[in-house]
Amino acid sequence: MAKMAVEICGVSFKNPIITASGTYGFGREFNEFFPLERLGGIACKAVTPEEKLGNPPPRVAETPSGMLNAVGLQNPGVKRFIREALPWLKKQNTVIIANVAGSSLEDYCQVATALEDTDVDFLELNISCPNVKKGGMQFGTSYEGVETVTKAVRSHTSKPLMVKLSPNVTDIVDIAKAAESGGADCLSLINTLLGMRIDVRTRRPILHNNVGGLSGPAVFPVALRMVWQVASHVDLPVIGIGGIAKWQDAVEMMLAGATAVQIGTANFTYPDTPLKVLAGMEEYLESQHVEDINEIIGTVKPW
Amino acid sequence: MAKMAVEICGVSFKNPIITASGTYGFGREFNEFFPLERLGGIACKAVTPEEKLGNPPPRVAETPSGMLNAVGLQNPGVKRFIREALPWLKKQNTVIIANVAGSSLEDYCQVATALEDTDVDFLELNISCPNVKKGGMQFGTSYEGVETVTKAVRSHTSKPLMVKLSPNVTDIVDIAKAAESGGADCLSLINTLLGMRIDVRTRRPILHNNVGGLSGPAVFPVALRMVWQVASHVDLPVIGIGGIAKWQDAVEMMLAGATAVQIGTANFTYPDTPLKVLAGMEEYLESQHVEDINEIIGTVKPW
Amino acid sequence: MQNVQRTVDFLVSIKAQIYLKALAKRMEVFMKYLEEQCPILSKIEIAPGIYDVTLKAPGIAALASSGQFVNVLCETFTLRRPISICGFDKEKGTLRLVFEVRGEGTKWMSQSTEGEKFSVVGPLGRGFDVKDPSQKAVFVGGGIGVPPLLEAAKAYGENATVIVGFRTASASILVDDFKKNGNHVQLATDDGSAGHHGFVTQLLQKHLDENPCDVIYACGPTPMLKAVADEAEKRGVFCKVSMEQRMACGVGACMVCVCKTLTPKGDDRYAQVCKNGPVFNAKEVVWNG
Amino acid sequence: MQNVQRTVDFLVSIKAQIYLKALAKRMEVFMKYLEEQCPILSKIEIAPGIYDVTLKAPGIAALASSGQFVNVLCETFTLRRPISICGFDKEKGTLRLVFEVRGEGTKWMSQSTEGEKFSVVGPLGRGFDVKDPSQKAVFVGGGIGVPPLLEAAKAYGENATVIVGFRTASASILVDDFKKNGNHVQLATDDGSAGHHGFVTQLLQKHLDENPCDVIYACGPTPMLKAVADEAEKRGVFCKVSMEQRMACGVGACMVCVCKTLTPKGDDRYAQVCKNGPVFNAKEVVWNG
Ligand SMILES: Cc1cc2nc3c(=O)[nH]c(=O)nc-3n(C[C@H](O)[C@H](O)[C@H](O)COP(=O)(O)OP(=O)(O)OC[C@H]3O[C@@H](n4cnc5c(N)ncnc54)[C@H](O)[C@@H]3O)c2cc1C
Ligand SMILES: Cc1cc2nc3c(=O)[nH]c(=O)nc-3n(C[C@H](O)[C@H](O)[C@H](O)COP(=O)(O)OP(=O)(O)OC[C@H]3O[C@@H](n4cnc5c(N)ncnc54)[C@H](O)[C@@H]3O)c2cc1C
Ligand SMILES: Cc1cc2nc3c(=O)[nH]c(=O)nc-3n(C[C@H](O)[C@H](O)[C@H](O)COP(=O)(O)O)c2cc1C
Ligand SMILES: Cc1cc2nc3c(=O)[nH]c(=O)nc-3n(C[C@H](O)[C@H](O)[C@H](O)COP(=O)(O)O)c2cc1C
Ligand code: FES
Ligand code: FES
Repeated sequence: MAKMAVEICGVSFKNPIITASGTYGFGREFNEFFPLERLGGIACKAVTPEEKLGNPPPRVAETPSGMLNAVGLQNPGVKRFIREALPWLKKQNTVIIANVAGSSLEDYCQVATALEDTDVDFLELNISCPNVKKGGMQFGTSYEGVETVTKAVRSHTSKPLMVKLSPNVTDIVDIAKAAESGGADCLSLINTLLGMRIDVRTRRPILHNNVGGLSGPAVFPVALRMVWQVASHVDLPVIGIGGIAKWQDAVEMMLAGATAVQIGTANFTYPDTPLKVLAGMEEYLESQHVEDINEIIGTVKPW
Repeated sequence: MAKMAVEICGVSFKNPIITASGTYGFGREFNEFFPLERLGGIACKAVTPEEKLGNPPPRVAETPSGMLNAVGLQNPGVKRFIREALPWLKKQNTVIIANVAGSSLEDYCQVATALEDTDVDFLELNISCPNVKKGGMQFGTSYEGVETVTKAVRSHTSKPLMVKLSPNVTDIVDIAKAAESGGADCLSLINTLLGMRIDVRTRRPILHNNVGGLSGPAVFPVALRMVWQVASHVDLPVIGIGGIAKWQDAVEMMLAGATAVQIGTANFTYPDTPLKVLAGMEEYLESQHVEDINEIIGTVKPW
Repeated sequence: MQNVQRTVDFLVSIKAQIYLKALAKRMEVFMKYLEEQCPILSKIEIAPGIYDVTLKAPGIAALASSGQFVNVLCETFTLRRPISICGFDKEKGTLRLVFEVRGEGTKWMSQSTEGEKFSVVGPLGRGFDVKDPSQKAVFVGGGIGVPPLLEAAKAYGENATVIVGFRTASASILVDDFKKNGNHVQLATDDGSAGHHGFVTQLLQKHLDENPCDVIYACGPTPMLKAVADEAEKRGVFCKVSMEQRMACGVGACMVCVCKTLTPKGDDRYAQVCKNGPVFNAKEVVWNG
Repeated sequence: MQNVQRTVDFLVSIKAQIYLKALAKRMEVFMKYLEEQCPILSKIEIAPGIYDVTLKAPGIAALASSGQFVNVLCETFTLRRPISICGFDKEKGTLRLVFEVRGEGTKWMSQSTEGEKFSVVGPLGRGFDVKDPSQKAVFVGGGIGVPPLLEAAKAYGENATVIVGFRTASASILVDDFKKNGNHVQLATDDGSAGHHGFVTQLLQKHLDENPCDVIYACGPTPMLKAVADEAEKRGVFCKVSMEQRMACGVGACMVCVCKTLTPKGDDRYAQVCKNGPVFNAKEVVWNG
């Protein structure tokens, strides 16, 4: 069987399948379906310096081949994350990626600092959450914003730093370069596309936040395009996210240049999606006589 | 039955259903399914000053609830459009929207000039086609670009001018304001989102152009969000496009502020989609005791 | 007690033991949530647009308790549909769901046929958690909020008064099932076509005026729940309500399904309906949240 | 002639007239393309993964000619699947499609059952346009490219030699159907498990060396088509080929389905496979385009 391990910034993942931030909590619930240790890694729900209540419900709406969410960063705060979630997570034998969020530069730095001496393996900078009023999007959608926040967090952490990019931008390569210039070790993309749904009967947006983040298979082609563009133009490792639901999707992402992938929404449809994707990739590699998954990364042949 | 007629820039449409540019040719083929005169209007395939060959095939790929296309503006040129397509179209008793494209400012102005003394009712400026190397996207994704090309075309036409916006931008409202400042009479949005698919067996992008434009139900939530944002912040009439396949979608667009809608990809799934959408809207209005469709435009109640 | 007895019976049954062992082995460790492919054993339209479905779901049935729900996959939809567990038979390994066609997903479910399979995730959430069925209980249900009450009311037998309300007589469901439980059933319809002409809350007030009651369980539209909760509060009766919210993961990981509740300290918080609920202590719920 | 006769017979049949009138009235004017909801009359797996389906499609069958195709909606997919018309019976109002499971859409089609309906758009494209079936014709088909040839070969009866190639014996289809047409059938398989061990082009060369031929019709993988076209060109025989391309509208409106051809003046152009084709004069096709 093909070797499935990949290494990113010195951290080794037993396979390239990571569950995406915000869709997998801190791992405990989905661990009821299959043990987390089967995963390459888990990207935890975003944490902020203090507990956050989040947006009023409804926070979710279904869309064709996708969904909108507007959680608004509800989380217990970084301290409780360290105290209550991390010790358990540590025992699960998978790479732990903490997702760092906030509404100001200081927030981000504070979370990074709090995580410095913990068992977290990786920081993922969430500068692209579209569901909070301050921070979030603003940082994520301009060269200056991305560079500034990356630089600031960089100076507060010695852990490998992944910057998660927003797709709601004109030029994703430009934004990726800003993260690189700010000192990112690696990039993950995409976060959600901003979308909306209206209830025609009540004439109200379905989401209380009016707009929310689009995820799921619907966004896959956009995510794949962005991963390909960024991987072709920036020298950092890339983690592909967005709409992955089948092994083919994960393979496409890796052919486009991703070293690993994150799976989010598809966990809601089938909780065993990560295992099915992994098994499918293994079969694919076998059928293609590839002995190490690293051999396929970035090998798409553009016309 | 509710009144379905809408008026945009002094042109009256018997109903708000228009077929979207590039999906309906110059109307002849789909006229074999039902007469064009049932439509509020038809947005014709983009025309350029001279005939264009377009991109090599494959030009289409399916995606979850959507498709990618990379036609590359294949068209017979504006002169043949006027000679061969317009006389027939004129007889079909529907509003004729010409879709103007090119790869330079001069191209756009040349097409507008050529159409000045024709039976075309409306010009739709296609500054957002992602499938041509020059022009297209560049014009469509910066404030300066949009303002410049709108202004230039404005000075070459006395016909109502609709500017069609690209969704591949950080701030759609900013782009809409650029079109307004350039002299647009009305806005249509969205054009396609840039996407990609890879054949995992051949490791080649499915599209010969590598990337292409995403359309269909998958993009609806993004389109709706953008229509709502633009309609709420810009004083021009807006035509909603993107992923409309059911009457509910069209109603959502109008609640969000669109005066009319365009239907593209859904014509491929069911050629009678425009009629079904229209019938569904009529029933909806009846059930809501609304006597004139104009009464629902922009009446979404945000939280 | 009846419930506990049944569970014990089941656990000692050899068949179940073999099943659970095989399951545990397949899943490598013992799991609380399962995803099962469940053949449809029967499907009946018990009122216009309301379907009563029995599924073969031995794993989920074995773990189920009253007031919990399952998450049903509707083909081609990204999100599963939460449906309450109306009944379960741990020995037969079956699960009973009663659902109303509301939109595209439930329509798809209604078009399935016997022999086809639903992918079901469950059992999910915190149910009614019946403590002492020798107490006097009142169950209040409105419309499609009635099915989740059936299994809990069974535990109480004739100690339970069940007050159910529907739009109209033809939309009424499960009345005979409650009677079979031994429950005292009172019926209300909005149009007076059967039972009391009016709201369940009127019947509830009347009942509470005249009878002792230790606990109230309610499920139905939010305004009804609020009215029941107010009534319980006023009279100092313990009350549990089953809440609804749009969901995604169904297990407590994604935070989309919240409802505003009070912490023990009295602070607002957004609790997850799928994990902290769907059944909440009525006093915890912030009704205008 | 046979074909023309049949069409004429049909057009005078009262039933057909009534049907077409009703149709025309419903569509307000006479339409060339139809969207019909077509019940599946029969479905047979004629080789592993290859299905032979007969549909009730009176409107489309009435208008169909050999070499045209239809566009089949596969539930939940945005794009229809183009499938060639393998046969039609204008009197019975039926349409025969033979398709191979290649991906998700054709898999969905293969899982449908008798009585269910396909939404079919057609008839589409320019077919083989048989002019004089008293001429000597050779039909060359490879794999799933064989079905579109059947109806055209019927017109030629024993004036047609049909050379068909498959991967292996068990994958061979429609051989008996061609024989029933009265055609002379030659079979080739890649693995030699039936007929000639090798390519159809080898059989074609041999046949042309020994027999007169006025026209060649071919459908199959592009390398095969190119080889047949080269052979025809070399010998100065008129040749028509049926091309494939990914499609969207299927009617000629969206310009996605192109194949490079030469204009009469010799310039390159991208012709629409769905409207200008799928059958092209082999000389027009730019094979390396
Ligand atoms: C804990 C719980 C238990 C439930 N038990 C039952 C039951 O036993 N019987 C029954 O008929 N219904 C029950 N419901 C409601 C049922 O989930 C919805 O009617 C169903 O999801 C509607 O799906 P749809 O595709 O038909 O509607 P659509 O409106 O097409 O659905 C669109 C999206 O909105 C969600 N949605 C729509 N309405 C609701 C709702 N009321 N609650 C939650 N999500 C909704 C859907 O799940 C889907 O994601 C329950 C809901 C919850 C939260
Ligand atoms: C004019 C014409 C006639 C055809 N006639 C037949 C026939 O009689 N029998 C038969 O078995 N097949 C025929 N095909 C091929 C058939 O259309 C494809 O096998 C089918 O579209 C594959 O769909 P899928 O969903 O199974 O595959 P997927 O790969 O899942 O499809 C993904 C997308 O690619 C398109 N696609 C994939 N392969 C092809 C292809 N070879 N040609 C065109 N589009 C493709 C699909 O239509 C769909 O849009 C014909 C194709 C054309 C263009
Ligand atoms: C309910 C939900 C909550 C999310 N929360 C976060 C978050 O807290 N931090 C973050 O970086 N991304 C968050 N995301 C984005 C996902 O991590 C992922 O980038 C996106 O959903 C696209 O991947 P998918 O299509 O596989 O879901 C969230 C997504 C969903 C659906
Ligand atoms: C095959 C195809 C060709 C298109 N060509 C054009 C074009 O020439 N000019 C243009 O402005 N938009 C073009 N579009 C974009 C559509 O007009 C429309 O904006 C987009 O497809 C979103 O709408 P839909 O989801 O309803 O298809 C094209 C779209 C498709 C699918
Ligand atoms: S639905 Fe995900 S937390 Fe409740
Ligand atoms: S498929 Fe649209 S032009 Fe051929």
